[in-house]
Amino acid sequence: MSASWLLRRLALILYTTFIVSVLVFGITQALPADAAVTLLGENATAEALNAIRERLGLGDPIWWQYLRWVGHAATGDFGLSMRTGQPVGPEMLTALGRSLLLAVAAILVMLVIAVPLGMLAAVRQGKLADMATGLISYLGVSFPEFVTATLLAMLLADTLQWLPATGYVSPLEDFGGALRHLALPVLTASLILVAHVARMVRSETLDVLHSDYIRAARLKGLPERTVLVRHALRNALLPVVTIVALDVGYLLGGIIVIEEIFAIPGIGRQLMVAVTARDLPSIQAGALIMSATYAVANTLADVAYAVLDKRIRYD
Amino acid sequence: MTDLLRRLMRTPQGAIGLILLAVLAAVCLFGPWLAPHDPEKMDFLGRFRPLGAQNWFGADQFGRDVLSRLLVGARSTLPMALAATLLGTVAGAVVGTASAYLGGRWDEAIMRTIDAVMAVPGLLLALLLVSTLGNGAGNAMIAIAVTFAPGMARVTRAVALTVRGQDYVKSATVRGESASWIIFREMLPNVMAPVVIEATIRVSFAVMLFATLSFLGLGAQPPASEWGLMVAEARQYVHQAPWILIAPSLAIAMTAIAFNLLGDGLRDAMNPRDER
Amino acid sequence: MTAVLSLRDYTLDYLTGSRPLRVLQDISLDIAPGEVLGLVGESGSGKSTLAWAIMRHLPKNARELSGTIRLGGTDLRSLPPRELTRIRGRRIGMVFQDPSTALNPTLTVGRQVTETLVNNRGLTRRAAWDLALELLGHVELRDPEALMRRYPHQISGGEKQRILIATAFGCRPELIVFDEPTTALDVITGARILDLFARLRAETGVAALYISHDLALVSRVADRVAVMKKGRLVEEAPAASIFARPAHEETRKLVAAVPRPENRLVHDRPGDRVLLAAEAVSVRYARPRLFRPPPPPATHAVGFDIKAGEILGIVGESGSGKSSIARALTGLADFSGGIRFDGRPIGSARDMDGAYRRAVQIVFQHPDGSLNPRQTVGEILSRPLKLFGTGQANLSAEIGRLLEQVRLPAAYATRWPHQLSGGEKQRVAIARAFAAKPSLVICDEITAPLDVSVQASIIELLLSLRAETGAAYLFITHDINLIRQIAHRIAVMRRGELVDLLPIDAVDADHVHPYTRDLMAASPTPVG
Amino acid sequence: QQSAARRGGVLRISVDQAASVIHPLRTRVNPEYLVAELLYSGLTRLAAGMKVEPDLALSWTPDQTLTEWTFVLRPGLTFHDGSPCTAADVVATFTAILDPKTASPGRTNVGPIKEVTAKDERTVLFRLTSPYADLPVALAYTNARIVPAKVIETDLDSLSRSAVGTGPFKLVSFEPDRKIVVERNPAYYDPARPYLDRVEVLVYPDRTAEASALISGDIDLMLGTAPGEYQRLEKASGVKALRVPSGQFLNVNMGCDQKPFSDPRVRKALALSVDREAMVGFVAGGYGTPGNDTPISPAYRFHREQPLRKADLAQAKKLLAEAGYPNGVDLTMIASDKPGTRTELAVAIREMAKPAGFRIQVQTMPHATYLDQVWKKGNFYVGFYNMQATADAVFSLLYTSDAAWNETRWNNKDFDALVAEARTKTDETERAALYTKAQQLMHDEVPSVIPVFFDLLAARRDYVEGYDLHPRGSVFRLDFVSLGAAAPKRG
Ligand SMILES: Nc1ncnc2c1ncn2[C@@H]1O[C@H](COP(=O)(O)OP(=O)(O)OP(=O)(O)O)[C@@H](O)[C@H]1O
Ligand SMILES: Nc1ncnc2c1ncn2[C@@H]1O[C@H](COP(=O)(O)OP(=O)(O)OP(=O)(O)O)[C@@H](O)[C@H]1O
Ligand SMILES: [Mg+2]
Ligand SMILES: [Mg+2]
Repeated sequence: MSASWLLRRLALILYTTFIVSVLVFGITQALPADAAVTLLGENATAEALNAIRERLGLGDPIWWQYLRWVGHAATGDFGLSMRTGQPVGPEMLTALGRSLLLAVAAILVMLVIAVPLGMLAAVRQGKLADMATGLISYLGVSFPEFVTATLLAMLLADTLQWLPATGYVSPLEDFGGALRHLALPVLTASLILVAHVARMVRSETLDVLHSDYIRAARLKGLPERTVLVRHALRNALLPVVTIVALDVGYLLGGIIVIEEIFAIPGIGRQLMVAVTARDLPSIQAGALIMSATYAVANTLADVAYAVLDKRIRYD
Repeated sequence: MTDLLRRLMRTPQGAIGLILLAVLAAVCLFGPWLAPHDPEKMDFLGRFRPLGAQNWFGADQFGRDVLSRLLVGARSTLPMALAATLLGTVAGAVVGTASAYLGGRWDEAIMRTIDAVMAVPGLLLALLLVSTLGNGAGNAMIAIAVTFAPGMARVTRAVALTVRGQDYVKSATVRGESASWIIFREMLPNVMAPVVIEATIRVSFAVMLFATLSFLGLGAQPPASEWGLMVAEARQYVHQAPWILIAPSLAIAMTAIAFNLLGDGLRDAMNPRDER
Repeated sequence: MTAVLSLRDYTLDYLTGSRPLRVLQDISLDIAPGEVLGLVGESGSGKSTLAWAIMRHLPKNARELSGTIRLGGTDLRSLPPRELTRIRGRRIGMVFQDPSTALNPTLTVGRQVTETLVNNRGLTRRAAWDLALELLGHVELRDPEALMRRYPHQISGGEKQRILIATAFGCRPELIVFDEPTTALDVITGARILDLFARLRAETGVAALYISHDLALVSRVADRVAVMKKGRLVEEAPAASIFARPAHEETRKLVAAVPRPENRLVHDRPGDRVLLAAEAVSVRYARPRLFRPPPPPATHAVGFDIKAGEILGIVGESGSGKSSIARALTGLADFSGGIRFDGRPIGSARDMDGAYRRAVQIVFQHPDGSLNPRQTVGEILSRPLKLFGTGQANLSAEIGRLLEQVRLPAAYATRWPHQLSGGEKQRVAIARAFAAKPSLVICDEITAPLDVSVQASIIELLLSLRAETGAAYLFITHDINLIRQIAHRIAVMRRGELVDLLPIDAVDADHVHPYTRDLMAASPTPVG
Repeated sequence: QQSAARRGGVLRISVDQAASVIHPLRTRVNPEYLVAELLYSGLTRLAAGMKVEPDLALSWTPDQTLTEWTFVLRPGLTFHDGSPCTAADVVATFTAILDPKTASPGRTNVGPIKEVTAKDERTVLFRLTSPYADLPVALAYTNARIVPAKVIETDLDSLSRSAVGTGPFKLVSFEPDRKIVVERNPAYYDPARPYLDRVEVLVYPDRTAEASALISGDIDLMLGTAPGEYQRLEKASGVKALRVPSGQFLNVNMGCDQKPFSDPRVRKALALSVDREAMVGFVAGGYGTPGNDTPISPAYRFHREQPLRKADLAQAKKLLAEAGYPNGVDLTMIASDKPGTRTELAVAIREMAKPAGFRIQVQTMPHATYLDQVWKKGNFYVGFYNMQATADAVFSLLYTSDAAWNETRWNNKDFDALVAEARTKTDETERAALYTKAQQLMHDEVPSVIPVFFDLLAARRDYVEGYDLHPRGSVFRLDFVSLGAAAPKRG
């Protein structure tokens, strides 16, 4: 991994962010119902609308609005939320923090479940264990997340009363409480991902097990355990790194519904609220922060991959 | 083709998947005739009627027969999900193949742009698009197709890169074929196999995304009995009448499982491994 | 003296879609201690299957019908998997064709070698490491210490194959099975590996089964040779005599097909008109980047000319830029320098107009890859015909004519590529090239993947097509014996540079480049 | 009750959507009203039974014509920052509310105010454009909260981020989408109240999850809930489910100035095809009162007893035919997605009106799009309104020709006159007579179909004392709430 590779990746993150900014800005411009109307709701008067539009600069040409926004965003100033009047940047970063907490926890839980499951299925290919793990993982992906969330909450919170049903507690305020409150959403999110990753681990392990070097290892007379542990496991797990990075993206923005049900004001949900309220600064800042995070996660995954797999050299 | 079908039926996943899909297809085709009741007929006295002889799968908050709604709703659920996937797949496949063919800077530019689109999470992108285009199943379909396309483009490109290295593509280049001939006639047919597998698995994502969009109030329009919408509407009654949530959830799950099984089966059937 | 390996009446089927495919039929053979048995036969005759059967590592769809396989006193067929693990590596070793896939890409070479030694010879880690160093040093690998700390992708194919062979011998097995261990390597490296094999064998006295379809090679390394045809052993005789006095018709067929340099197949002389001239052509794959020195070009200012109707051979080590030249001439690779075609200058791929494209055709090495699997033979042939001006009306007639030209039945037009054998595919590819009525056909190792008899028929076809159309050939190959049969001149390449450009009768002269001499020397003397 | 109330404790109250606006003049939804009520006071406030009671004002007197009202403030009022609250602040506040640029929803709801002046430190004079008997009630409007004059002069928008009020609580922290915390204002004008040390307002976007949180004791009180959850809450132990009939309603607005609704027979046909009893079941889960196409529910003071309009499909069909639609009529009814009951009403009406010849297509849309494109513009859509404090407030908000939100464009001169005349009367029976006529007129002409009034539903933990669910929906009076001995101790 050379410095110039890293530089290039950084440039690519910037490029990605730029494209996203254009994309998101474009879409927000096309959103029907302008923010001023939404903001004032049923109390909009012509004067009030004009006052707000003027304040927000909504009357300027679009390219100018875009440039102004990019200019400010570059200095970290994403403007004030139209909805709450609070500065958008800090608000979205706080939300991102919550989402990342959820994402990291969910990924850890998911890996702990999915990797052994996938390996087991591969080693016992075609046997009962394979079928069983397959079924479990199918069930995970086969229900809409709001159903999974509802059913889990009904079971673990309402009926068994093991866990608090909902709500977000900051780990800085109350660590134990935060863990307990995170348990259900993390479980829901990881159940959805388990299938994906377990299947990946299974097929990668199978591929590796059928590769020539595993065959060669067996023909060299190595015991099966050595073949599995030393030769197969590591190679099979490599691609999982990439998948995990993709899942970060999903966990940041794809679990709006989980965040909504469990009352976690994460970035996905905040964006959803912003879209509903046509709160353009929030949409733009949120989408941008989110995709930058995603790009960074992918870069980190690439770096991790190269560290783990000596074949890969980035230059 | 028949050979593939035979191999598919020989894998357990493929066989179960195909059977489930056949059932679903039958429901799509004949649902309205199979339905014992009018799916939109309200019955004040039958609100939340539990499963029983009168309503096999119970009745919902309007006293409508859940089974009938499921049977009729299959039509507005499955073809939509299929169409969205198809649209996204075709668009993605063309872009991915073209990107692989063009190579160099073009490839770089296209792929980085696709990365950027993928950096906006699918649900959010769909949300923005539907908010822009307006509610409704048709727009939800387009939105889902758009969110699928970049991923499909990536998958396709990976395959297309190896195809591009094949000598038959080179020989087409050498005899001076046009880019569109090479992309559409030489390369695309040869990248379809893995793309089809990927697509079958994505159908279940599409069903899920539709359901989620409906949950967020952006998908199908009531009183349609689109399954996702049914689940979404039923959620608030889950403590009162769980079956109106569970019945459509199971239908969705069955669809998802069927397509996933089919995808897994296809994967095994299409690249037979050297089994030792 | 009891045999190390002994097979009796061994028969094996593969279960395929419709009915079982008989692959081995009543195979009986013995290998004595210290003996090398060569196994030859045309492609698909069942050689590899036999090797896998001995290694007890058969595909799931294999069905053993009868027979015994004994290693020393052990009946291999009745061994449970646990016992087999203890036999493999310790008592039988195996070396594959492609060294690049036999090593785990994520573990260092040293680790993989020592692991094997620890496991099979019961050594400690330290002792195994020291032994490994010794073994690698022994097979003339420079700086084994450093080599062992590298990963497989950091060493060359030849080095990998040496390491694998050294490890196999290092485990002191009774028998080693070699399945075409040198076909993935260039001739010079391959020859070096053969020397190594001979030396190690002499030193250790290990018995071996050596599979190849290269008769010359087998006759060099084996004590006895067995010939296989469609799953049966048809002849078995000492290596010294078998090809000189082949008894079975199959053996005779194989021997007859072996190219012999003294047996010139081309007798005419080309005209004086220069058809195409390459002027200082350099191909560079990597684009220049910021902050880094540019990588060396794949070919460096290569210049040569081809006369109308001439056959120009290009030979040289692997990676020397032969294919790159072919790519440059066909516009598949960007190049600097220039090409002059029929007096017209061509500076880049963009200058290659319809006339040029039509005149210069290429046939690729792998017939599997060069035919689009989603198009029928007819469709494949119709494209160039249409592109180069054949009307819709006489399309099918033209296709028929082309197929006939390459000696294929006209009915093949409706076949799909996967319904053809390797040789037939290559004929279709040739037909496609000739559809354009070219004046120059570039052949990039088109005979390499084919077995000798098929190879011979393809060469015959090319020559007769040349007689019909007067096309010139740029013939790239590793097979020196073959090229000496047909080429008018030979270009020798090494590390991107053209080191020699000689008339065919001058290749054995004294003034040639040392590399050319090495190359000629490394080429095995034809058998028979 | 007041003497028994225990002081201290932290109350956790849940709301179902973010209180994103804490600017008291601009609040629009119940959670925001709640926060504003905790932090600010008005001149008057609503007590149980829609009675008006003094808040910052001690007393008020109208002149003979009901066009000049004098309000006297309590002595020694201070804002949270310690500065005194005087008549000048009241004047500045109302001037700001009436300024269209402020975009306060209160502008059209605080009464026909022409001018506000300060007579002295504690006396404020309201001059009205027309007589208005309900002014003290109107001044209790959710947005009529007194803010300091100097904030108005310097930076009114700063109230979106901080709070300077005279309310019983002071703002501690504000995270609109998660949690808002307020603490007792020691300088509140009533030294006895509030009883609570702190109130935490928590946002639970999902109603099912919210109910679960109450049942598990994570929260003590919820602002409101849905029928499905209500049943569960009723059964839960340690929880007291709360219910009060209200004037909150859903209506189907019809553009009375456009075809086909310009013909009253079409409107009446639609009204006649609705089974109101069933509708209470369908959209209110049974927790509601059937409506008679006037916005005055039995929870209002001047409600007129009147036999319920029965569904009569034959008559409906006939009317439709008479209006020129013998083969029925095709319509698109728009329902925004918030609240979800809008859609349910639309779906139910669609089915009920089908036999009468109405072929209705339901179209839902995000609320934002609805506000932009349909609201006050559309021809056929579902509206949703909270109960207002008085009959006059509803009528002049929605149905008079000059109503701020005249969605139906019914523009009936007789109706306008009746409402206007009722404003000038103080005599209860006279007003009742006028409002009865007005309701009758609406019932006959059906500018909008109002099939159902909702009961407000909520729940609290057993130990929460002194909380009464207020039918207005936007009145909370948490300064009267205290925690019983069984309440959990929270830091
Ligand atoms: N797993 C399998 N299932 C079915 N048929 C197979 C299988 N493996 C090989 N075959 C067929 O069995 C025959 C013998 O194959 P084998 O690989 O042993 O040939 P070979 O002599 O090694 O050929 P080559 O010289 O090309 O390596 C061929 O016709 C081949 O197509
Ligand atoms: N597409 C490519 N990108 C980068 N480098 C390449 C590419 N193709 C070939 N090379 C490099 O260029 C050099 C010349 O390759 P070329 O294929 O021309 O060799 P060759 O003489 O045909 O070898 P062989 O006998 O193995 O076919 C090699 O070092 C090779 O690694
Ligand atoms: Mg073989
Ligand atoms: Mg080459």
